[in-house]
Amino acid sequence: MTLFEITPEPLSADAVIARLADPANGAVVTFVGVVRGETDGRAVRYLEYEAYPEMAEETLRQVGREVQERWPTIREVAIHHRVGRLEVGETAVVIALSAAHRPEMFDALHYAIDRLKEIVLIWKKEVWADGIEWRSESGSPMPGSFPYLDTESH
Amino acid sequence: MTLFEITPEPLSADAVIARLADPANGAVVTFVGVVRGETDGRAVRYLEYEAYPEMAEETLRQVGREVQERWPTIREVAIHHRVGRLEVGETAVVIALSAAHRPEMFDALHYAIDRLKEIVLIWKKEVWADGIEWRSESGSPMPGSFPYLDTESH
Amino acid sequence: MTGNAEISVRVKFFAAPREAVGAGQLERTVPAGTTVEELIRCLTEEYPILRAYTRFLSVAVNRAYVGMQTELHDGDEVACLPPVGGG
Amino acid sequence: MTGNAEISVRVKFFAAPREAVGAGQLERTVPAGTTVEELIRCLTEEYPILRAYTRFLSVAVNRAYVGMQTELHDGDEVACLPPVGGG
Repeated sequence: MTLFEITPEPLSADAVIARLADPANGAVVTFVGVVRGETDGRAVRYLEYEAYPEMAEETLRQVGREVQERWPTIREVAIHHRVGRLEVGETAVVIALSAAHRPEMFDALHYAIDRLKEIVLIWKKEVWADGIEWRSESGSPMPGSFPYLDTESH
Repeated sequence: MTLFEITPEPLSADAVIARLADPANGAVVTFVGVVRGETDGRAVRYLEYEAYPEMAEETLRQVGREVQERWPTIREVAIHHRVGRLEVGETAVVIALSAAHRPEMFDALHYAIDRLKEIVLIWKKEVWADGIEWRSESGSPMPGSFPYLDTESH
Repeated sequence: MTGNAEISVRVKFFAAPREAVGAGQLERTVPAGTTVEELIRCLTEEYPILRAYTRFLSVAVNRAYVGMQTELHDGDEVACLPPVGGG
Repeated sequence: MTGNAEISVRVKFFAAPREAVGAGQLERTVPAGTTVEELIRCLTEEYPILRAYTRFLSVAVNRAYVGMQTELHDGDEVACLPPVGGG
Protein backbone atom coordinates (compact mmCIF):
# COMPACT_ATOMS: atom_id res chain seq x y z
CA MET A 1 0.00 0.00 0.00
CA THR A 2 2.05 2.91 -1.30
CA LEU A 3 0.49 6.24 -0.47
CA PHE A 4 3.08 8.26 -2.40
CA GLU A 5 4.15 7.05 -5.78
CA ILE A 6 5.81 8.16 -9.02
CA THR A 7 4.82 5.75 -11.76
CA PRO A 8 4.85 5.41 -15.55
CA GLU A 9 1.53 3.52 -15.39
CA PRO A 10 -1.91 5.10 -16.03
CA LEU A 11 -3.50 6.52 -12.88
CA SER A 12 -6.90 5.72 -11.38
CA ALA A 13 -8.69 7.90 -8.84
CA ASP A 14 -10.44 4.78 -7.51
CA ALA A 15 -7.09 3.04 -6.99
CA VAL A 16 -5.65 6.00 -5.09
CA ILE A 17 -8.80 6.29 -2.96
CA ALA A 18 -8.54 2.57 -2.22
CA ARG A 19 -5.12 3.18 -0.63
CA LEU A 20 -6.94 5.20 2.01
CA ALA A 21 -9.43 2.45 2.82
CA ASP A 22 -10.39 2.96 6.47
CA PRO A 23 -14.03 2.77 7.50
CA ALA A 24 -13.54 5.63 9.96
CA ASN A 25 -12.90 7.98 7.06
CA GLY A 26 -16.28 9.13 5.85
CA ALA A 27 -15.17 11.68 3.31
CA VAL A 28 -12.54 11.69 0.60
CA VAL A 29 -11.65 14.60 -1.64
CA THR A 30 -9.49 14.18 -4.69
CA PHE A 31 -7.75 16.41 -7.16
CA VAL A 32 -7.21 14.90 -10.59
CA GLY A 33 -4.92 16.73 -12.97
CA VAL A 34 -5.63 15.97 -16.62
CA VAL A 35 -3.49 16.85 -19.64
CA ARG A 36 -5.22 19.76 -21.31
CA GLY A 37 -5.55 20.15 -25.05
CA GLU A 38 -4.19 23.66 -25.05
CA THR A 39 -1.89 25.96 -23.09
CA ASP A 40 -1.96 29.70 -23.59
CA GLY A 41 -4.00 29.19 -26.72
CA ARG A 42 -1.59 26.76 -28.37
CA ALA A 43 -2.64 23.20 -29.19
CA VAL A 44 -0.81 20.59 -27.10
CA ARG A 45 0.10 17.35 -28.87
CA TYR A 46 1.31 15.53 -25.77
CA LEU A 47 3.31 16.04 -22.57
CA GLU A 48 6.40 14.39 -21.21
CA TYR A 49 6.87 14.27 -17.46
CA GLU A 50 10.28 13.52 -16.01
CA ALA A 51 11.06 12.99 -12.32
CA TYR A 52 13.96 12.56 -9.94
CA PRO A 53 12.03 9.66 -8.51
CA GLU A 54 13.82 9.07 -5.21
CA MET A 55 13.64 12.74 -4.24
CA ALA A 56 10.23 13.27 -5.84
CA GLU A 57 8.57 10.55 -3.75
CA GLU A 58 10.12 12.06 -0.64
CA THR A 59 8.76 15.51 -1.56
CA LEU A 60 5.33 13.94 -2.16
CA ARG A 61 5.56 12.59 1.40
CA GLN A 62 6.58 16.05 2.54
CA VAL A 63 3.44 17.54 0.96
CA GLY A 64 1.43 14.94 2.88
CA ARG A 65 3.17 15.78 6.16
CA GLU A 66 2.63 19.50 5.63
CA VAL A 67 -1.08 18.97 4.98
CA GLN A 68 -1.49 16.93 8.15
CA GLU A 69 0.49 19.43 10.24
CA ARG A 70 -1.70 22.30 9.06
CA TRP A 71 -5.01 20.39 9.17
CA PRO A 72 -4.76 17.74 11.89
CA THR A 73 -8.26 16.44 11.08
CA ILE A 74 -6.97 15.07 7.75
CA ARG A 75 -6.56 11.36 8.42
CA GLU A 76 -4.66 10.20 5.37
CA VAL A 77 -3.00 11.61 2.29
CA ALA A 78 -2.12 9.74 -0.91
CA ILE A 79 -0.50 11.25 -4.00
CA HIS A 80 0.32 9.43 -7.23
CA HIS A 81 2.06 11.23 -10.08
CA ARG A 82 2.57 9.71 -13.50
CA VAL A 83 5.73 10.20 -15.59
CA GLY A 84 6.62 9.55 -19.22
CA ARG A 85 4.62 10.50 -22.29
CA LEU A 86 1.00 11.50 -21.57
CA GLU A 87 -1.60 12.17 -24.22
CA VAL A 88 -4.25 14.90 -24.00
CA GLY A 89 -7.01 13.74 -21.62
CA GLU A 90 -4.77 11.41 -19.62
CA THR A 91 -4.34 11.85 -15.88
CA ALA A 92 -1.01 13.22 -14.66
CA VAL A 93 -1.67 13.40 -10.93
CA VAL A 94 -4.18 12.20 -8.34
CA ILE A 95 -4.22 13.59 -4.81
CA ALA A 96 -6.63 12.06 -2.28
CA LEU A 97 -7.29 13.20 1.28
CA SER A 98 -9.55 11.53 3.79
CA ALA A 99 -11.18 12.75 6.96
CA ALA A 100 -14.07 11.74 9.17
CA HIS A 101 -15.78 15.07 8.49
CA ARG A 102 -15.78 17.61 5.75
CA PRO A 103 -15.16 21.17 6.88
CA GLU A 104 -11.42 21.57 6.30
CA MET A 105 -10.79 19.10 3.50
CA PHE A 106 -11.29 21.53 0.65
CA ASP A 107 -8.68 24.01 1.85
CA ALA A 108 -6.31 21.11 2.55
CA LEU A 109 -6.76 19.75 -0.98
CA HIS A 110 -6.15 23.17 -2.49
CA TYR A 111 -2.96 23.49 -0.45
CA ALA A 112 -1.78 20.01 -1.48
CA ILE A 113 -1.95 20.62 -5.22
CA ASP A 114 -0.39 24.08 -4.96
CA ARG A 115 2.45 22.72 -2.84
CA LEU A 116 2.99 19.74 -5.15
CA LYS A 117 3.50 22.10 -8.05
CA GLU A 118 5.99 24.11 -5.99
CA ILE A 119 8.28 21.51 -4.49
CA VAL A 120 7.94 18.07 -6.07
CA LEU A 121 10.89 17.10 -8.29
CA ILE A 122 8.97 16.58 -11.51
CA TRP A 123 9.40 18.43 -14.80
CA LYS A 124 7.01 18.80 -17.68
CA LYS A 125 7.78 19.19 -21.37
CA GLU A 126 4.95 20.49 -23.50
CA VAL A 127 4.97 19.33 -27.09
CA TRP A 128 2.87 21.54 -29.32
CA ALA A 129 2.14 21.26 -33.00
CA ASP A 130 4.85 23.88 -33.60
CA GLY A 131 7.43 23.49 -30.85
CA ILE A 132 8.36 22.27 -27.40
CA GLU A 133 8.95 23.83 -24.00
CA TRP A 134 9.94 22.65 -20.56
CA ARG A 135 7.46 24.36 -18.28
CA SER A 136 7.57 25.15 -14.62
CA GLU A 137 4.43 26.15 -12.75
CA SER A 138 5.63 29.62 -11.94
CA GLY A 139 8.55 30.20 -14.26
CA SER A 140 10.24 31.66 -11.19
CA PRO A 141 12.89 30.14 -8.93
CA MET A 142 11.89 27.20 -6.78
CA PRO A 143 10.52 28.49 -3.46
CA GLY A 144 12.40 27.40 -0.40
CA SER A 145 15.61 26.47 -2.16
CA PHE A 146 18.94 28.25 -1.95
CA PRO A 147 19.78 31.09 -4.38
CA TYR A 148 20.16 29.84 -7.89
CA LEU A 149 23.59 29.25 -9.29
CA ASP A 150 24.82 31.92 -11.62
CA THR A 151 28.17 31.01 -13.07
CA GLU A 152 28.27 34.17 -15.13
CA SER A 153 28.33 36.46 -12.11
CA HIS A 154 31.37 34.75 -10.55
CA MET B 1 -23.51 10.15 -20.67
CA THR B 2 -25.58 10.90 -17.57
CA LEU B 3 -24.02 13.62 -15.46
CA PHE B 4 -26.63 13.33 -12.69
CA GLU B 5 -27.69 9.92 -11.58
CA ILE B 6 -29.37 8.03 -8.71
CA THR B 7 -28.37 4.39 -8.94
CA PRO B 8 -28.41 1.18 -6.90
CA GLU B 9 -25.08 0.14 -8.48
CA PRO B 10 -21.66 0.59 -6.84
CA LEU B 11 -20.06 3.95 -7.64
CA SER B 12 -16.66 4.65 -9.18
CA ALA B 13 -14.87 7.99 -9.02
CA ASP B 14 -13.13 7.13 -12.29
CA ALA B 15 -16.47 6.47 -13.98
CA VAL B 16 -17.91 9.80 -12.81
CA ILE B 17 -14.77 11.65 -13.89
CA ALA B 18 -15.02 9.95 -17.29
CA ARG B 19 -18.42 11.59 -17.79
CA LEU B 20 -16.61 14.92 -17.81
CA ALA B 21 -14.12 13.89 -20.45
CA ASP B 22 -13.16 17.07 -22.29
CA PRO B 23 -9.55 17.78 -23.12
CA ALA B 24 -10.02 21.46 -22.32
CA ASN B 25 -10.67 20.60 -18.69
CA GLY B 26 -7.29 20.33 -17.06
CA ALA B 27 -8.38 19.90 -13.47
CA VAL B 28 -11.03 17.77 -11.81
CA VAL B 29 -11.89 17.79 -8.13
CA THR B 30 -14.07 15.13 -6.59
CA PHE B 31 -15.81 14.54 -3.32
CA VAL B 32 -16.36 10.90 -2.42
CA GLY B 33 -18.68 10.15 0.50
CA VAL B 34 -17.93 6.79 2.11
CA VAL B 35 -20.10 4.95 4.66
CA ARG B 36 -18.37 5.41 8.00
CA GLY B 37 -18.06 2.70 10.60
CA GLU B 38 -19.42 4.84 13.38
CA THR B 39 -21.75 7.78 13.97
CA ASP B 40 -21.68 9.70 17.23
CA GLY B 41 -19.61 6.92 18.77
CA ARG B 42 -22.03 4.12 17.82
CA ALA B 43 -20.96 1.30 15.51
CA VAL B 44 -22.79 1.35 12.18
CA ARG B 45 -23.70 -2.05 10.70
CA TYR B 46 -24.92 -0.71 7.37
CA LEU B 47 -26.90 2.14 5.81
CA GLU B 48 -30.00 2.21 3.67
CA TYR B 49 -30.45 5.11 1.27
CA GLU B 50 -33.85 5.80 -0.23
CA ALA B 51 -34.64 8.40 -2.91
CA TYR B 52 -37.53 10.02 -4.71
CA PRO B 53 -35.58 9.37 -7.89
CA GLU B 54 -37.37 11.61 -10.38
CA MET B 55 -37.19 14.62 -8.05
CA ALA B 56 -33.79 13.69 -6.65
CA GLU B 57 -32.13 13.67 -10.07
CA GLU B 58 -33.67 17.06 -10.78
CA THR B 59 -32.31 18.43 -7.48
CA LEU B 60 -28.88 17.00 -8.36
CA ARG B 61 -29.11 18.98 -11.60
CA GLN B 62 -30.13 22.01 -9.55
CA VAL B 63 -26.99 21.67 -7.42
CA GLY B 64 -24.96 21.60 -10.63
CA ARG B 65 -26.71 24.69 -11.98
CA GLU B 66 -26.17 26.57 -8.71
CA VAL B 67 -22.47 25.72 -8.74
CA GLN B 68 -22.05 26.97 -12.30
CA GLU B 69 -24.02 30.15 -11.60
CA ARG B 70 -21.83 30.97 -8.58
CA TRP B 71 -18.52 29.89 -10.17
CA PRO B 72 -18.77 30.44 -13.94
CA THR B 73 -15.28 28.98 -14.47
CA ILE B 74 -16.57 25.52 -13.53
CA ARG B 75 -16.97 23.77 -16.86
CA GLU B 76 -18.89 20.66 -15.92
CA VAL B 77 -20.55 19.08 -12.90
CA ALA B 78 -21.43 15.40 -12.42
CA ILE B 79 -23.05 13.89 -9.35
CA HIS B 80 -23.87 10.23 -8.80
CA HIS B 81 -25.63 9.06 -5.63
CA ARG B 82 -26.14 5.43 -4.75
CA VAL B 83 -29.30 4.10 -3.10
CA GLY B 84 -30.20 0.83 -1.37
CA ARG B 85 -28.20 -1.02 1.25
CA LEU B 86 -24.60 0.16 1.62
CA GLU B 87 -22.00 -1.53 3.78
CA VAL B 88 -19.35 0.29 5.79
CA GLY B 89 -16.58 1.47 3.43
CA GLU B 90 -18.82 1.63 0.35
CA THR B 91 -19.23 4.86 -1.60
CA ALA B 92 -22.55 6.67 -1.25
CA VAL B 93 -21.89 9.73 -3.39
CA VAL B 94 -19.39 11.04 -5.93
CA ILE B 95 -19.33 14.68 -6.99
CA ALA B 96 -16.93 15.73 -9.74
CA LEU B 97 -16.26 19.25 -11.01
CA SER B 98 -14.00 20.20 -13.88
CA ALA B 99 -12.37 23.45 -14.87
CA ALA B 100 -9.50 24.58 -17.04
CA HIS B 101 -7.79 26.10 -14.00
CA ARG B 102 -7.81 25.49 -10.28
CA PRO B 103 -8.40 28.56 -8.17
CA GLU B 104 -12.13 28.34 -7.48
CA MET B 105 -12.75 24.62 -7.72
CA PHE B 106 -12.26 23.85 -4.06
CA ASP B 107 -14.88 26.30 -2.83
CA ALA B 108 -17.23 25.09 -5.54
CA LEU B 109 -16.79 21.47 -4.47
CA HIS B 110 -17.41 22.38 -0.83
CA TYR B 111 -20.59 24.18 -1.84
CA ALA B 112 -21.78 21.25 -3.96
CA ILE B 113 -21.60 18.66 -1.19
CA ASP B 114 -23.18 20.99 1.39
CA ARG B 115 -26.01 21.83 -0.98
CA LEU B 116 -26.54 18.19 -1.94
CA LYS B 117 -27.07 17.34 1.70
CA GLU B 118 -29.55 20.20 2.03
CA ILE B 119 -31.83 19.80 -0.94
CA VAL B 120 -31.51 16.44 -2.70
CA LEU B 121 -34.46 14.10 -2.12
CA ILE B 122 -32.55 11.23 -0.55
CA TRP B 123 -32.98 9.75 2.92
CA LYS B 124 -30.59 7.70 5.00
CA LYS B 125 -31.39 5.02 7.55
CA GLU B 126 -28.56 4.13 9.90
CA VAL B 127 -28.59 0.58 11.17
CA TRP B 128 -26.49 0.19 14.31
CA ALA B 129 -25.75 -2.90 16.31
CA ASP B 130 -28.48 -1.76 18.73
CA GLY B 131 -31.06 0.18 16.74
CA ILE B 132 -31.97 2.15 13.65
CA GLU B 133 -32.56 5.79 12.82
CA TRP B 134 -33.53 7.80 9.77
CA ARG B 135 -31.06 10.66 9.74
CA SER B 136 -31.17 14.04 8.13
CA GLU B 137 -28.02 16.11 7.81
CA SER B 138 -29.26 18.90 10.05
CA GLY B 139 -32.22 17.43 11.88
CA SER B 140 -33.86 20.75 11.07
CA PRO B 141 -36.47 21.62 8.46
CA MET B 142 -35.45 21.51 4.85
CA PRO B 143 -34.09 24.92 3.82
CA GLY B 144 -35.98 26.63 1.10
CA SER B 145 -39.17 24.66 1.46
CA PHE B 146 -42.50 25.96 2.68
CA PRO B 147 -43.39 25.81 6.42
CA TYR B 148 -43.77 22.29 7.59
CA LEU B 149 -47.21 20.80 8.00
CA ASP B 150 -48.44 20.60 11.55
CA THR B 151 -51.80 18.91 11.74
CA GLU B 152 -51.87 19.20 15.50
CA SER B 153 -51.91 22.98 15.47
CA HIS B 154 -54.94 23.16 13.15
CA MET C 1 -65.04 22.59 -2.02
CA THR C 2 -67.39 22.04 -4.89
CA GLY C 3 -69.41 19.09 -3.56
CA ASN C 4 -70.07 15.97 -5.57
CA ALA C 5 -67.11 15.86 -8.04
CA GLU C 6 -64.31 13.56 -6.93
CA ILE C 7 -60.65 13.34 -7.86
CA SER C 8 -58.08 10.58 -7.53
CA VAL C 9 -54.57 11.33 -6.22
CA ARG C 10 -51.46 9.25 -5.67
CA VAL C 11 -49.69 9.82 -2.33
CA LYS C 12 -46.02 8.88 -1.93
CA PHE C 13 -44.18 8.31 1.35
CA PHE C 14 -40.46 7.97 1.97
CA ALA C 15 -38.11 6.97 4.78
CA ALA C 16 -39.59 6.95 8.33
CA PRO C 17 -43.17 7.93 7.41
CA ARG C 18 -43.15 5.29 4.65
CA GLU C 19 -42.27 2.68 7.22
CA ALA C 20 -44.88 4.07 9.65
CA VAL C 21 -47.63 3.94 7.03
CA GLY C 22 -46.38 0.59 5.77
CA ALA C 23 -46.58 1.65 2.12
CA GLY C 24 -44.58 3.80 -0.27
CA GLN C 25 -47.63 4.76 -2.27
CA LEU C 26 -51.39 5.07 -1.67
CA GLU C 27 -54.23 5.93 -4.05
CA ARG C 28 -56.98 8.08 -2.52
CA THR C 29 -60.22 9.49 -3.86
CA VAL C 30 -61.09 12.88 -2.38
CA PRO C 31 -63.58 15.67 -3.19
CA ALA C 32 -62.52 18.08 -5.91
CA GLY C 33 -60.96 21.18 -4.37
CA THR C 34 -59.34 19.30 -1.50
CA THR C 35 -56.16 21.05 -0.36
CA VAL C 36 -52.83 19.49 0.57
CA GLU C 37 -53.54 20.28 4.21
CA GLU C 38 -56.94 18.57 4.09
CA LEU C 39 -55.50 15.49 2.41
CA ILE C 40 -52.77 15.18 5.03
CA ARG C 41 -55.35 15.59 7.83
CA CYS C 42 -57.46 12.77 6.34
CA LEU C 43 -54.40 10.53 6.08
CA THR C 44 -53.45 11.32 9.67
CA GLU C 45 -56.91 10.20 10.85
CA GLU C 46 -56.48 7.00 8.86
CA TYR C 47 -52.87 6.47 10.08
CA PRO C 48 -52.58 8.11 13.53
CA ILE C 49 -48.88 7.22 13.62
CA LEU C 50 -48.34 9.78 10.84
CA ARG C 51 -49.03 12.49 13.44
CA ALA C 52 -45.44 12.03 14.71
CA TYR C 53 -44.09 13.03 11.31
CA THR C 54 -46.42 15.64 9.85
CA ARG C 55 -44.69 18.60 11.45
CA PHE C 56 -41.48 17.58 9.70
CA LEU C 57 -42.97 16.99 6.26
CA SER C 58 -42.72 19.12 3.16
CA VAL C 59 -45.05 18.33 0.29
CA ALA C 60 -44.44 18.27 -3.44
CA VAL C 61 -47.24 17.96 -6.00
CA ASN C 62 -46.17 16.62 -9.36
CA ARG C 63 -42.54 16.97 -8.27
CA ALA C 64 -42.66 20.62 -7.28
CA TYR C 65 -42.78 21.92 -3.71
CA VAL C 66 -46.17 23.45 -2.87
CA GLY C 67 -47.84 25.28 0.02
CA MET C 68 -50.39 23.70 2.34
CA GLN C 69 -53.35 25.51 0.76
CA THR C 70 -52.66 24.22 -2.73
CA GLU C 71 -55.74 22.60 -4.27
CA LEU C 72 -55.33 19.12 -5.66
CA HIS C 73 -56.39 17.95 -9.09
CA ASP C 74 -57.26 14.60 -10.57
CA GLY C 75 -54.16 12.50 -11.18
CA ASP C 76 -51.86 14.56 -8.96
CA GLU C 77 -48.79 12.88 -7.43
CA VAL C 78 -48.52 14.11 -3.84
CA ALA C 79 -45.15 13.38 -2.22
CA CYS C 80 -44.74 13.63 1.57
CA LEU C 81 -41.07 14.55 2.04
CA PRO C 82 -39.27 14.25 5.38
CA PRO C 83 -36.00 16.18 5.92
CA VAL C 84 -33.41 14.86 3.49
CA GLY C 85 -30.25 12.99 4.43
CA GLY C 86 -28.20 12.32 1.33
CA GLY C 87 -24.44 12.42 1.04
CA MET D 1 41.35 22.46 -2.00
CA THR D 2 43.75 19.91 -0.69
CA GLY D 3 45.70 19.15 -3.84
CA ASN D 4 46.43 15.62 -4.94
CA ALA D 5 43.54 13.60 -3.42
CA GLU D 6 40.72 13.05 -5.90
CA ILE D 7 37.07 12.15 -5.49
CA SER D 8 34.51 10.74 -7.87
CA VAL D 9 31.02 12.20 -8.05
CA ARG D 10 27.90 11.36 -10.03
CA VAL D 11 26.13 14.36 -11.62
CA LYS D 12 22.47 14.10 -12.60
CA PHE D 13 20.61 16.33 -15.04
CA PHE D 14 16.88 16.61 -15.67
CA ALA D 15 14.52 18.20 -18.18
CA ALA D 16 15.95 20.99 -20.38
CA PRO D 17 19.56 20.88 -19.05
CA ARG D 18 19.54 17.08 -19.42
CA GLU D 19 18.65 17.51 -23.08
CA ALA D 20 21.24 20.28 -23.48
CA VAL D 21 24.02 18.14 -22.01
CA GLY D 22 22.74 15.09 -23.84
CA ALA D 23 22.98 12.84 -20.81
CA GLY D 24 20.99 12.27 -17.63
CA GLN D 25 24.06 11.29 -15.65
CA LEU D 26 27.82 11.97 -15.79
CA GLU D 27 30.68 10.61 -13.66
CA ARG D 28 33.39 13.16 -12.92
CA THR D 29 36.63 12.98 -10.98
CA VAL D 30 37.49 16.23 -9.19
CA PRO D 31 39.99 17.31 -6.52
CA ALA D 32 38.91 16.60 -2.93
CA GLY D 33 37.37 19.72 -1.43
CA THR D 34 35.74 20.83 -4.67
CA THR D 35 32.55 22.80 -3.97
CA VAL D 36 29.23 22.58 -5.76
CA GLU D 37 29.90 25.93 -7.36
CA GLU D 38 33.31 24.81 -8.65
CA LEU D 39 31.89 21.60 -10.06
CA ILE D 40 29.17 23.46 -11.91
CA ARG D 41 31.72 25.94 -13.29
CA CYS D 42 33.83 23.03 -14.62
CA LEU D 43 30.78 21.46 -16.23
CA THR D 44 29.82 24.77 -17.81
CA GLU D 45 33.24 25.01 -19.39
CA GLU D 46 32.83 21.49 -20.72
CA TYR D 47 29.23 22.13 -21.88
CA PRO D 48 28.91 25.85 -22.70
CA ILE D 49 25.22 25.35 -23.45
CA LEU D 50 24.70 24.74 -19.71
CA ARG D 51 25.34 28.46 -19.16
CA ALA D 52 21.78 29.18 -20.30
CA TYR D 53 20.45 27.08 -17.43
CA THR D 54 22.79 27.53 -14.49
CA ARG D 55 21.06 30.61 -13.11
CA PHE D 56 17.84 28.57 -12.83
CA LEU D 57 19.36 25.51 -11.19
CA SER D 58 19.13 24.37 -7.59
CA VAL D 59 21.47 21.61 -6.47
CA ALA D 60 20.87 18.62 -4.23
CA VAL D 61 23.67 16.43 -2.93
CA ASN D 62 22.65 12.94 -1.93
CA ARG D 63 19.00 14.00 -2.30
CA ALA D 64 19.09 17.04 -0.01
CA TYR D 65 19.22 20.64 -1.19
CA VAL D 66 22.59 22.25 -0.49
CA GLY D 67 24.24 25.65 -0.83
CA MET D 68 26.79 26.54 -3.49
CA GLN D 69 29.76 26.42 -1.11
CA THR D 70 29.07 22.86 0.02
CA GLU D 71 32.16 20.66 -0.34
CA LEU D 72 31.75 17.43 -2.24
CA HIS D 73 32.85 14.00 -1.06
CA ASP D 74 33.72 10.79 -2.83
CA GLY D 75 30.64 9.00 -4.09
CA ASP D 76 28.30 12.02 -3.81
CA GLU D 77 25.26 12.18 -6.07
CA VAL D 78 24.96 15.78 -7.29
CA ALA D 79 21.59 16.61 -8.87
CA CYS D 80 21.14 19.75 -10.97
CA LEU D 81 17.49 20.68 -10.52
CA PRO D 82 15.65 23.13 -12.78
CA PRO D 83 12.38 24.73 -11.57
CA VAL D 84 9.80 21.98 -11.13
CA GLY D 85 6.63 21.59 -13.17
CA GLY D 86 4.60 18.73 -11.77
CA GLY D 87 0.83 18.55 -11.51
